[in-house]
Order: sequence, then structure tokens, then C-alpha cells
Amino acid sequence: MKGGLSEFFAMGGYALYVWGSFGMTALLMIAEPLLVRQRRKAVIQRVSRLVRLKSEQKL
Amino acid sequence: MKARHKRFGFLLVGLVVLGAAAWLVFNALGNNLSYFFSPTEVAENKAPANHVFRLGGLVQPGSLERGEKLTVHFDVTDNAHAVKVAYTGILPDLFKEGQGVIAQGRMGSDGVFVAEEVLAKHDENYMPPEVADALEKGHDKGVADMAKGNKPL
Amino acid sequence: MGGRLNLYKFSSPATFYPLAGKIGKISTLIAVVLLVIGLYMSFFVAPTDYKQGEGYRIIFIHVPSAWMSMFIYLVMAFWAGIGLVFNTRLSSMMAQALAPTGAIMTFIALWTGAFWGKPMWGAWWVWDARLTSELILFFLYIGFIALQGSIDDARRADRAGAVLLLVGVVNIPIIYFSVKWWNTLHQGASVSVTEGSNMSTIMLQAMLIMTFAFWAYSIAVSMYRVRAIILEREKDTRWVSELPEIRR
Amino acid sequence: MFSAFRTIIARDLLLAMRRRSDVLTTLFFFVIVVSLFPLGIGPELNTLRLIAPGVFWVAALLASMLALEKLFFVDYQDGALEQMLLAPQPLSILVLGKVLAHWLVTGLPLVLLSPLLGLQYDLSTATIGIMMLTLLIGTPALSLIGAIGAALTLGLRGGGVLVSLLVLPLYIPVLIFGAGAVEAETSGLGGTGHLSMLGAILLLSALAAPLATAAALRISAE
Repeated sequence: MKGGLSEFFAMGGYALYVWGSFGMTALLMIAEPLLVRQRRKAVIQRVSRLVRLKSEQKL
Repeated sequence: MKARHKRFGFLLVGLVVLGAAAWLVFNALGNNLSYFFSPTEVAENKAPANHVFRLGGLVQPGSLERGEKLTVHFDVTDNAHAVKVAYTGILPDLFKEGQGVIAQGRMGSDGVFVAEEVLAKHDENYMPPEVADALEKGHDKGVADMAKGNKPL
Repeated sequence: MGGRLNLYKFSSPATFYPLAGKIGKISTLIAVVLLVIGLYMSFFVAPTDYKQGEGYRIIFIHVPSAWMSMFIYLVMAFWAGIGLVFNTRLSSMMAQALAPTGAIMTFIALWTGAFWGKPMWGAWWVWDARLTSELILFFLYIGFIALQGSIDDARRADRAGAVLLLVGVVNIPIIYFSVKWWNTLHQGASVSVTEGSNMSTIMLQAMLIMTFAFWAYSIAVSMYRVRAIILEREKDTRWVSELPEIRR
Repeated sequence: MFSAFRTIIARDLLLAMRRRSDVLTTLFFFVIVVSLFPLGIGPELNTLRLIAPGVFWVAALLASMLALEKLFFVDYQDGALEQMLLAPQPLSILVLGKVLAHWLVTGLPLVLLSPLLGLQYDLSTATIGIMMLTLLIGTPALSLIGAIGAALTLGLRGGGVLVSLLVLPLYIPVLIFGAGAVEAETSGLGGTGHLSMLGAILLLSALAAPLATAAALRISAE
């Protein structure tokens, strides 16, 4: 099985190209949702602070 | 009434300009815009003599000769004419006799195309090797059948 | 009349916000499932290619991302055009939410193309018509994002971006037909509506599954992004201040 | 309508005459960029002849982009643009007039000066002729396309950098076919294909760019 696995990762000599492509794609497709989540958190924090500020002003 | 005339005039001018642009584009597509030539065009002296261009075709089977160091010689053919090519450097993986190839370079004075870069052109077909073998056999069989006078299906 | 009313209802950010969350959740699920199946098929089920060996497996991300890069631009231009004509805020927000995903898809298509071109053609990059026009598409995405970023007034940003997107649409047919018009290095289309496919069935299935996975991924990410944009833009409205995640 | 078109051209030309330094800046930028290349690359005439089409076209492209900033900005500042927006004539016609005037003072001098610079590159008369022809067809297209970018970024901070980001991708086809025509003609391939492509781009941009620019102006001036 070990031979099979290293053979799989060798990709018939195309390891650099296949894994280079899939690796970059994976990197971007993991990073993008994380960035969106971060943006959402930041927005919620900012807006809720704004809302709280407003309600305090009213009191 | 006048506004309608005006609008009609605009429309007419627009259509005429659009038509002229379309005519120009089709005129241009008939021309060779990309310095890409087949061996037949080279044989007919259509390729520029003093400028880098791309030569595209198949590597003639049996024509590949490896010279000293990394220099190789081969013929590029489109099954009508063939052009001799000399190239020094590393060939791409897909480079094989009978395969599509694009060589970039210029014509030497001795009629040999001196390539600076050789790129392999692959087609849009993807299949497992067994299928390719079967197709090849089928094709050979079809050719054989045709030779015998039986039309293939 | 009822249909019209419904459409108008969903074009309001307040009603779309929860809907976008639902669509995003479902699409995430679909994307993950399809990606797992697609990756399994691309590496273990799809056979080795007769000419390119294992190297052709790059096709399973290259083609879907290239398709998405063009398709997302068209969708953006569509939403931007709707926003320009009918003055709907939400459609402009959709266009804005799709832009980074489109730029990323274009980048993936270019990157994987380079990593495929090096071993097969013999060069990382060639000034071929297909490659050049795809690069222009990438610049167009970047230009759109930059324009939106530098205009403070949201309404002007939406409309200016829409004009830019509609002007740039010229590029899409050029990319698509470039391999036909200027027959150079890039091979023709393997899959076409009129002529069927030139791939073996199992490879085609793997590629289509990956395409749907990329599709679901793009929908999911853009839905989550549009939710963030809606919150940003509508921060002064009452419905936002009453959202549970804001009140906490 | 045509009188308004003519009036706009006459007015912009007059304004340009009063402010000659703006016109001369663009022209000198072109001259300097073209003259810098032989200094950077070395005086080898074969190399220079080879790179000439590309250098001339890139320089023309940058010079035309440099001039874009001024296209609507003065009118925007002194309120003339608002008058134009309210005018009974279609805005796109007025925009076409403005772009034409702009090309006459920034594009045309550059075309007329290019033969002189061609001598620096030891170009043959035939090459200089075809180069002038491509610039003559191509630079109006650059002005037309650039006007869209100028209108979109009107009055923005850092508009100069942004306009290049928006406009350069759209300039690329003009550059490819413009420089390509010169190269094809000198290599004996015949430049008709490239020239007709360039002509098609000019016609299409003359048709679509004023409309897009007018829309962008309305958005930016709101």
C-alpha cells in the first residue's frame, strides 16, 4: 500500500504540476471563505456597536 | 415628428457603422493575424522570410534525428508538404513522432527552419489508453475495410 | 400579479438577507459533497489519459474554473445592468459580491493553465489569443474591484461599476471563440453543445461534477459575501438593528 | 445639434490654444519616452528597428492615458459639465465632440511628430508611412475608450492611477493590432488584416464609447 501511495503522489512524474495546480486551488478556495467570514464578523461587530451607541443616545 | 426623424437617422447611422465594422472584422479574420503557418504555406512562400513565425503541423514519423548534445532535427508535415526543422533545447513531454507540434523561429537561408522554441500542441481528445488503442485498431480496420471495398458504418 | 409581487418582495435586502443565508448553507453542503465526489473521481476513478498520462488531471480544475471565470462575469454584468435600469440596490450588491470570486476563478484558470502548459506544451506562458484575453478578463475584474473600492458613495459606485462591467462584456465572446478564430496553441473545446464531447464518458462525468462543485462553491461564497455587504449598506435601517446577531 | 457639436469642438480647441502647456506636456511625454529607449537599449540599429513599433505604440498609449485626466476635469470644476448635462442635445453627441477636440490637440500632434522620431530608429519611409497610418486610426480609438475611464473616475481621489487600471485592459487590443500592423507590413506579411481589425475597433468604439461615456458622466456628476 505504501508503494501505491507514493506512486499516487508521484502522479506519473507530473507531481509538481498536478499538485501545484490543485494545491493553489485548494489554498484559494479555503482562504476565500475564511476572508468572507472575517469580513462578516467585522461588520457585525461594527454595526452592533453602532446600534448600541444609538440606543444609548436615546436614553 | 422631427424627433422621430432624428431618432431614425441615429439608428441608420448606427447600423451602417456596425455593418462596416462587421465587414472589417470578417475581412481581418480571412487574413493571417498570428504568424502561424502550415508547411504548405511555407512551401508556397507565404511565410515571412525575415521574421519570426510559428510553424505548425505534425512531426513526420521516422524523421526525428538526435544530433550532438541537445540538437534535434525533424520534419514538420501537414501531409502535403514537409519542412525541415532544427532545434537545440529540451523538448516537451508530448513531443513524439506523429504528434502535433508548433515551432517558433525563422527560416534559415538553407531552407531549414531554425526553431527557438518547440511547443507540443495537443488536441481536445481525452481518453484512456485502452480506448485509444481500440480506436486505433478500429481506424486501421476501417481503412483496411475501405481498401477491400467495404464501406465502414 | 402575485408573481410580480413575490419578485419585488425578494428584491428587498431585508427579505433577501435570511434567504441568502439559507441558500448559502445549502450551497455549501452541495459544494462539499460534490467536491468530495469530484476529487475522488478525478484521482481514483478517471483513467489515465492515453497521451498526457496523469498530467491531464489538471483539467478537472482548469476547465471548471475557466468556465466559471467567464460565467461569473456575465452574471455580474446581468445584475449590474438590472441595477442600472431598474435601480434595484440588491442586484448591484450581487454584482459586487461576485467580483472577488470571479477574480479568483480567473486566477485559478490562469495558474492551472500555466502548470498544465509547462509539461504538455513546453512553456509556462504563451502569448496565445486565449491566454491573452483571459488575462484581460483578470484585469477587468481587478479594475471593477478597484473602482468600487475608491468610490465612497454607494449609489455612484454601483452605477459606475455597472457601466464598466457592461463595457467589458465585449471580452467574453472573444475569449470563448479565440481558439476558433485564431487557431494557435490552445486546443479547441472538448465539450460543446452542438458537437457533443471529445472525452471519454467517465472523464467527462468527473469534469462535470467538478464544474457543479465550483458552481455551488461560487454561489455559497457570494451569498455569504452579499450578506456582509447588505449589513454594511443597510446598517442604519431598523430591520438590521433588530437582527438577533446584531442585538446579542 | 450639429451646430452644438461644432461649437463644442471650437470651444475646446480655443481653450487648448489658451493653455498650450497641457498640449505640449503630452507631446513631450511621447517624445521623451520614445527617445529613452535607444538610450536604455543601446544604439544597435537592428534591435531598434525591431522594437520600434512596440515602443511607439506603448508610448502613444501612455501619452494618451496621461492626457485623459484633463478631458472632463476642467468642465467638471467650472460647471460647464452641468450645462452640458442639461443641454437639449443628446449628451453622447456632445461627448463625441469633446473627444474629437481632445484627440485633435493630444493625439494628432503625436501622429504628425512620429515620422521625425522614426528617423531616430532608422526606419524606412514605408515603415514610417504605415506607422503613421496605424497611429492615425488607433489614437482616436484610444481617446474614445479612454473617455469612458475618465468619465467614471471623474473627481475621485487618486483618479489618475485608477483610470489606468480601468482603461489599460481595454487598450490592449488596440496595442496588439496597431503594433502588429506595422510589424506585419515590415516582415512582408501584409498588414491589411491588422489594419482592418484596427478600423473595426475604431468604428465600434465610436459607436459605443460616447454612449457609455455619457452614462458614466451622468453617474459621476450627480
